[in-house]
Amino acid sequence: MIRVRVSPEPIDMATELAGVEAAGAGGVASFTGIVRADDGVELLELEHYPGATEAALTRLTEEAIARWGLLAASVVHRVGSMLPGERIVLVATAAPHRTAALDACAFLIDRLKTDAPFWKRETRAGGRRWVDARDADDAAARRWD
Amino acid sequence: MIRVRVSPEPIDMATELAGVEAAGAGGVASFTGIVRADDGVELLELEHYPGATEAALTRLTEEAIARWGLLAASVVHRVGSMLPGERIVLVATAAPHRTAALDACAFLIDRLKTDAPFWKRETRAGGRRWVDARDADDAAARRWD
Amino acid sequence: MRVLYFAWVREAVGVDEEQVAPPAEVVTVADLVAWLSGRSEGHARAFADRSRLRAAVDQAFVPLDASVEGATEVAIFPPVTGG
Amino acid sequence: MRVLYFAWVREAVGVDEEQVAPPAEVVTVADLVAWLSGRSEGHARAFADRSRLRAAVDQAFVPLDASVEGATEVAIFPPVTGG
Repeated sequence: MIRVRVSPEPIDMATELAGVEAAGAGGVASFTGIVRADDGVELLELEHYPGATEAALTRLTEEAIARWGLLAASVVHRVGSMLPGERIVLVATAAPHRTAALDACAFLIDRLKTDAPFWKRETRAGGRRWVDARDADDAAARRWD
Repeated sequence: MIRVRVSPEPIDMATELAGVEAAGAGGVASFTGIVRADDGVELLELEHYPGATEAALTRLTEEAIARWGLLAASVVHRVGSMLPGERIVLVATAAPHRTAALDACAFLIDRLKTDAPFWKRETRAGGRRWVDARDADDAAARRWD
Repeated sequence: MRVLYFAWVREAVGVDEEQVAPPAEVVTVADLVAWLSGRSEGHARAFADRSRLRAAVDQAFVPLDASVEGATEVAIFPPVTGG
Repeated sequence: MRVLYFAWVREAVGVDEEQVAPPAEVVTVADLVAWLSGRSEGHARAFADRSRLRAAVDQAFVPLDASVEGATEVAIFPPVTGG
């Protein structure tokens, strides 16, 4: 089971995880990225490259499935406007063993950050600005090469 | 926020994750152990050591919070009888950064398997038997020493 | 002293807990196990292979050579298999 | 050739996409960016610092020295920041 979705709709954890759990594996790992409530961001906007983004996420997910023998993987990324506390992204993986599920989950969120065309803009009291890419994200993605 | 629960009640993902997400962190990781549907187990029974089990899980969770600077952590373990596809255990962690959340989640599930007094019994067509401890689980737990 | 048994140890012994008053020469968990083995065939069967036993004294995991002196609760059980 | 812009590149250029017909001497993405810079002040501002630009040719990420020959869709944008 592979599921990739890019949508302005809120992410429903129960629904998304149920799809991955249904694969019958022993372990399901997930990572959820959330708009932080503690650093002054009032609004987060996510722009993407329609078509190319979905294709990049599908390639990444297929790579994770092959590399860790996953029974299911789901990548759901929200676009548009989000408030603090709202979910931006959910990655979920199912595997016979916990290490495979957790490692594949880490791989997907690390590589999604460098390989999929999304751009974040934050609104704070000081105004609205595009978020800069972080060197730490490049380094995190490279550890899977 | 710290939550430790050992109970015969089914684990509700949406409720448990909402508690951890409410901490306001940027990332939430989770691991769910599920009775496998593909290896012939018809029934799984979990026995525990009341009091000592909860104390062991609380100590582990506090260690994870201190070591990774978590904003929240939840460990929920079911006991009693479970069918294939049902959740046995849920570990969820919230941290400002994804690597901390994912590493703490891996730590908690690895160490729970060696440090908390639970015992599994499986029923298959061939009968009912206590599950043997696995050397691989000891090795996985030791990587966090 | 309260002694608790879990999993197949509990099944072999036949009870999940019992109150015992071991003699003064019972110093360690291993001594206690040896002494308990004399109580019944079930105890003897449960404790036949020490390498398969683990223990907790007052709810803390300990090796079998740990002391039970002054303990109020000792638990004897197989290696744990949760998660 | 269809050219797409995203994030602050899109804002600086002032449109999210445009149809262009670059001359034959435009071979690489970098050539295309240099040629597009002449179209307006907005283009020039968006493309002033090449080190801040990334590109995709027919929806695949490529370095700026990659060829655009035969491409139907070229996208120019800042480093990505999803997740």
